[in-house]
Amino acid sequence: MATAGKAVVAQQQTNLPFAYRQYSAAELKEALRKMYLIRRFEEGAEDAYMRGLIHGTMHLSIGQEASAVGICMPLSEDDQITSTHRGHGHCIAKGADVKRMFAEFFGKTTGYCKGRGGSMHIADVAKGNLGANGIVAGGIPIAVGAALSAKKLRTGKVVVSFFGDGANNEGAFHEALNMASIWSLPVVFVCENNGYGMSTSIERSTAVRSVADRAAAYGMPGVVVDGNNFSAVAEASQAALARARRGEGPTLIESKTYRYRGHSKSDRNRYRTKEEIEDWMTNRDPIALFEAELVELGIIDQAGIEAVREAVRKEIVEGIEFAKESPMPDMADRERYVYTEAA
Amino acid sequence: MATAGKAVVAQQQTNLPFAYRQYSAAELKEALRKMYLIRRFEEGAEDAYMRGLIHGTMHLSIGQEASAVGICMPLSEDDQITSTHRGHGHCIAKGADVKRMFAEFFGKTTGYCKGRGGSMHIADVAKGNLGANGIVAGGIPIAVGAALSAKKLRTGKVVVSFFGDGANNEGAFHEALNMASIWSLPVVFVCENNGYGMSTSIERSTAVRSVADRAAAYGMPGVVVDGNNFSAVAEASQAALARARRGEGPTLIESKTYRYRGHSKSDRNRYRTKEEIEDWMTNRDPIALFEAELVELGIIDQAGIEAVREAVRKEIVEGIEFAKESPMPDMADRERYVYTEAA
Amino acid sequence: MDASVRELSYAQAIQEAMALAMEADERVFLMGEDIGVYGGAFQVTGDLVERFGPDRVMDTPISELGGAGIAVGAAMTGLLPIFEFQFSDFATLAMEQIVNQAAKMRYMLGGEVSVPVVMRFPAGSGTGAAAQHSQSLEAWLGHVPGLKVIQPATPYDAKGMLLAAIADPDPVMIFEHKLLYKMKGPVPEGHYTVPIGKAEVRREGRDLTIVATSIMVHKALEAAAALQGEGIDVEVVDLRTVRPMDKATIIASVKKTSRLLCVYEAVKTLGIGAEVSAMVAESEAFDYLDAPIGRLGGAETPIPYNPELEKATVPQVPDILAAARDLVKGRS
Amino acid sequence: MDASVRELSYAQAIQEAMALAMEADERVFLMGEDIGVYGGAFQVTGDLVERFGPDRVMDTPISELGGAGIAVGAAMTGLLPIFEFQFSDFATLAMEQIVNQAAKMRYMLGGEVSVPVVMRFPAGSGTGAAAQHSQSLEAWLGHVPGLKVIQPATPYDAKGMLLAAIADPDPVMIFEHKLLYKMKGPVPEGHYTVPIGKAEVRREGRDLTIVATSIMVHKALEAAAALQGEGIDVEVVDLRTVRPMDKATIIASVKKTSRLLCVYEAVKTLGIGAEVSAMVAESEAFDYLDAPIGRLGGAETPIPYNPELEKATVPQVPDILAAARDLVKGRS
Ligand SMILES: Cc1ncc(C[n+]2csc(CCOP(=O)(O)OP(=O)(O)O)c2C)c(N)n1
Ligand SMILES: Cc1ncc(C[n+]2csc(CCOP(=O)(O)OP(=O)(O)O)c2C)c(N)n1
Ligand SMILES: [Mg+2]
Ligand SMILES: [Mg+2]
Repeated sequence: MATAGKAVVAQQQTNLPFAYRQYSAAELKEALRKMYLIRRFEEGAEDAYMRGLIHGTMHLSIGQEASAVGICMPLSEDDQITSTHRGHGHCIAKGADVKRMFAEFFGKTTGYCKGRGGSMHIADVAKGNLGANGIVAGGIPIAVGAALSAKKLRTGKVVVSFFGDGANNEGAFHEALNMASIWSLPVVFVCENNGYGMSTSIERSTAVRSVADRAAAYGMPGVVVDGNNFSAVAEASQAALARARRGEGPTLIESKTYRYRGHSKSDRNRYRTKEEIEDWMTNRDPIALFEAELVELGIIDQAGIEAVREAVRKEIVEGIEFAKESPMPDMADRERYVYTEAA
Repeated sequence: MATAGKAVVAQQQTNLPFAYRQYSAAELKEALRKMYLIRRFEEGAEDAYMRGLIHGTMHLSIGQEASAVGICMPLSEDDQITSTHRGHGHCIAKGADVKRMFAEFFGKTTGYCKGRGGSMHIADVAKGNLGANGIVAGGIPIAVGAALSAKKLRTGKVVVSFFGDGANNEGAFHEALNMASIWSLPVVFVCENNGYGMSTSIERSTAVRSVADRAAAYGMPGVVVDGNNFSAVAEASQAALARARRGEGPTLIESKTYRYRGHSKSDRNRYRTKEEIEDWMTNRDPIALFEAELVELGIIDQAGIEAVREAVRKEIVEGIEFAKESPMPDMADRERYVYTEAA
Repeated sequence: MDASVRELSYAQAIQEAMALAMEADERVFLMGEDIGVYGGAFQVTGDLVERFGPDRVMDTPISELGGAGIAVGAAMTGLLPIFEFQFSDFATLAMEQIVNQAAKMRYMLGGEVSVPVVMRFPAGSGTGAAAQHSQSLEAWLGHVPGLKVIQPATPYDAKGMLLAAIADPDPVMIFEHKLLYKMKGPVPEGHYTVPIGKAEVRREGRDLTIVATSIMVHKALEAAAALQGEGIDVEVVDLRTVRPMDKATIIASVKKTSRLLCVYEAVKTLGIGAEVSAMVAESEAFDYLDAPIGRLGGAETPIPYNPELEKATVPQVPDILAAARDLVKGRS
Repeated sequence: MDASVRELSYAQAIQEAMALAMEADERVFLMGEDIGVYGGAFQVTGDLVERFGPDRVMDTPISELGGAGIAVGAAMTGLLPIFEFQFSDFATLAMEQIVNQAAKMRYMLGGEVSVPVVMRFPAGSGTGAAAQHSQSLEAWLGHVPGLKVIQPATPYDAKGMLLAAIADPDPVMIFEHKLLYKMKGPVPEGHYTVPIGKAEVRREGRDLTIVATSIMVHKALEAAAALQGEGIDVEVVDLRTVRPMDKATIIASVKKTSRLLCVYEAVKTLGIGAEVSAMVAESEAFDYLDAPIGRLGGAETPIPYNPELEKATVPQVPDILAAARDLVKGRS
């Protein structure tokens, strides 16, 4: 997405939330489209999984779309991200093609990882997504390493490291944030706090109230943001990016959000109440909230929304079709990609 | 050492520093003796090393004696500690016999580890020292585990985990402090900040000014104390122990101190100035400071000091003699102690 | 159902062992990620938290290194922790505590402490969870003196070996193949132990010894049944313990059959089969060998996501058949 | 001194390789603990920080997992990091990043990235540093597809293989025995490479092949010289690369000599010798064997502090002599 669009909305109204001052109507509609695309993609993947077309496991980020899209909104295509086991949203937000994502989930050679990685390793290196990661907090040091490259090679890139609240108790989090800070690296740490690491609530796992409170231990700003509010997320991201680009070092953003689905496909949902889930779904849905704002501000109307939904529906259908029809890996290629082939 | 001695000094003067209100003259003299014992022990070990009687490497804590003795002062014999590669002082402060320490350094069967461990693994389990550790921060989770035992088995023990400033950037530090806090375990974390992790100053390694600043990230009190001031250290230790015994959980004490010698036997001392070392040795020596206070308060006189020094000298000579004359391990015992022998 | 032939799944057998030990001894407790109300990623702890409470079925934060270290410290000071890694792959984060601390503590301290910790490692491929959730790393720990390393292959052994592990004064590492969790088999009620360090001859035969580990024991037995029809009489030895290895049982079997095939899921190079083969090749059984020592291990690649590729990455029954025929037929 | 026969220590050879690579390519840089002004715990980086500055000779905090991960991330995005573990034992803290990330990243991402990181592991016993500072863990990494693992035994190879490692697009792990650092040997000036994956016959012989690794190559050569006097003609193969192993050279040697002894310092069980032995026992060379395959590895204990015990824990020249005589004399 563009770093700074023409702020058409802002020309009329200056008291508006950040996103409406910062982005053009087209950009905002594109953001809505991406949020829908993420949700429908995951619903499609879930459906395919239920029907046995996709195997393994998967972690859905339904309910967290504003966080992924908001954070990526101010990123340039050159900027990079590292993602997590719950990484479909990040991947789409960073510009991936759902065709190749579905193809990956179907284990096909046309997938982003040629069928070797699956959901937990979905990546789109060309668009700057260095990959989801099956290891909680595993991507955090890698993001810092990418930021070290950006600094040393003077590419101007900023790297965003996504991780969950559960990850903040891993040693890798601690070590990586400390080093990013002492070396003033251009990296933004984004903790998507959905309240639970699998079944363990943040209250039971973490000795501080807010993950952002830990930023002080690394001498960096810690920012808490409503992760279901697209504009708020984008604003925090923009500020952290700007700081990183000025060479002032990292920021820790805590994006408070919620996942609607179970942790993965094996979750009996015993650790939280139906009421809690209902409440988030009914009153704080990130897409509904964003859509309502867009309508209220006259940026989109019902027909426009329908058009977005329809376009997304079509993209999903085509994506699944593409995946189904793509070829399976050749068994003769079993040993490929382990080492770099001689040029 | 006794948890609370009869506070004879305090009977006269109530504005005195903690130690003089809290401990009897005999206890205070014993503390001085231990500080001397640590210093002379390490000088003796250094000398033996230079003369080829001890091999391997060693890490001397000369200059840090008030920290070890002050922290252990309010501990009961049942309380436990975990220690570090720079662990001679902790071992002596917790009550070890220098005979068996020297014997260990000489690789003899009479040593605390029967010659298997050496300086880096010196321990005295009977006195509650669960061992030095060759892995920076390696002992921290172990201390938390011991505290878990204390809590579950209701032994009333408190566990002190010693570590250096360098250790505070290890993931193990982060994970262990978080868990100790969420489970309110009876453990005291003591960071002996001597300004350097090997050659790397705390400023170059750590994104906060004070290690104690990180306590907030674990929801526990963080206390900075002058590690060369015996009374100040003992006071902080006492408060943290009391908190732990009340079931309120851990404390992080940062004891600011300095090591006079190089990091280990291979140090060229290129990362700090002669002036800095001189300054600490001349103006902030923990033994000199403590001794001066004791004299000023009339707790000890020159003859008394000489008597302490002489007793320590003798103990060291005897310790080295004991070590020299002790037997080497039997080669037939090579495979012992790997697994627990059937009873 | 008759109690003596009662069938339990492998996961249930493990759960029962833990429950029995916790009932019998207050010092036994469980630590791990999501082992409480979630019941464990593979439902091995199941409802134990309801029976024993959250103090004895302790959910940890996602902190493998610290968690393992806490278990080590607790074991050194009077408790008997059973620590679950959610996937054995995550033990890569805790190798320091396992290898530098748990394994060596007693030795470094000249015998002054023991470290009676049990660690459980759900391992192996076959679940479509790709490269970071499917490894078999038992060979690493098998290389480490001070540890005991076991790989029970049946529900019966899972329960009995876990009870032996809990009673053991030293650190015991249990590798549990995830695909075995649902496998059922007879499991007696009550307390019994299966000794650590003893292999088990699962099937007697004269023509070829197959030493297999974990899930491969079942594949080997399947292959052996098929080979019987071809006139090849296979002896299947279930290794059960990686460290200390039961050399005597393997050597005796090879002396009888004169042929050896090792089958294991882990990456072939430097996997368990390397040690079994080398142990035989340096032993008195060498003189009895009538054929090269065969090895079937995993491919020299990470575990792929695609299910077909995934299957092709670890030995399957047809691979065993082919390897066995090769060893037996190629020779007199 | 003639430049062509110039002698350098092993540590100097490594330092020279790093300096050459840093001069030739801006993307090459060093990361590690105390590698800057301290010069490294073993003085391998020495004064490089003065030549290249602290941005290219980066002291890290004591954070092995994070540091290794940063090196991996940097390697994925255009840099060529050389990461030093202060002692290989501390790599136990970083196995996650080495094994789950560096080794598998290219594969998991279907070939879309490479991870050209080099990691250096000072390893081995003999310095009196006891159990947590003396391990030899190369077998662990040799078990991991996606990594290349080397163990140069001479200053010449140290420089040439390190330069090959830096040029290699994939992660290369270098195990350097600490007792070799001061050993001197001829090292040409300027750039040259020694290929990864090729063993080297250090001494030709007819009666027995000794495959040795790292410091054991020198002990094996010493033993071979002594055995010559007894009429035993030993061929010494320096393995040099653990993964991928040079099977062809070993098999050819065993076919020639008909006897094999593997000598390595790591714990015997599941060490490199297990793989070398098993690889030969399953190969065509099996038919050429006139004796069991001998193995000499480290004792099944942690490394002790006491110097006499320490020596007794790893193979020494007399052990090699005895094992060699046994293999040769006991047979026709
Ligand atoms: C190192 C490691 N430990 C444990 C797991 C198993 N696991 C996968 S996701 C997860 C929960 C992660 O929680 P969080 O970081 O909050 O992310 P969320 O799933 O909520 O998005 C766990 C325990 C893992 N993949 N890696
Ligand atoms: C995990 C680990 N990394 C590195 C080392 C090497 N090392 C030993 S002591 C030390 C410095 C420790 O500094 P600090 O914690 O401040 O303790 P100090 O030596 O100052 O007492 C280092 C880097 C080690 N022993 N363990
Ligand atoms: Mg979460
Ligand atoms: Mg220090």
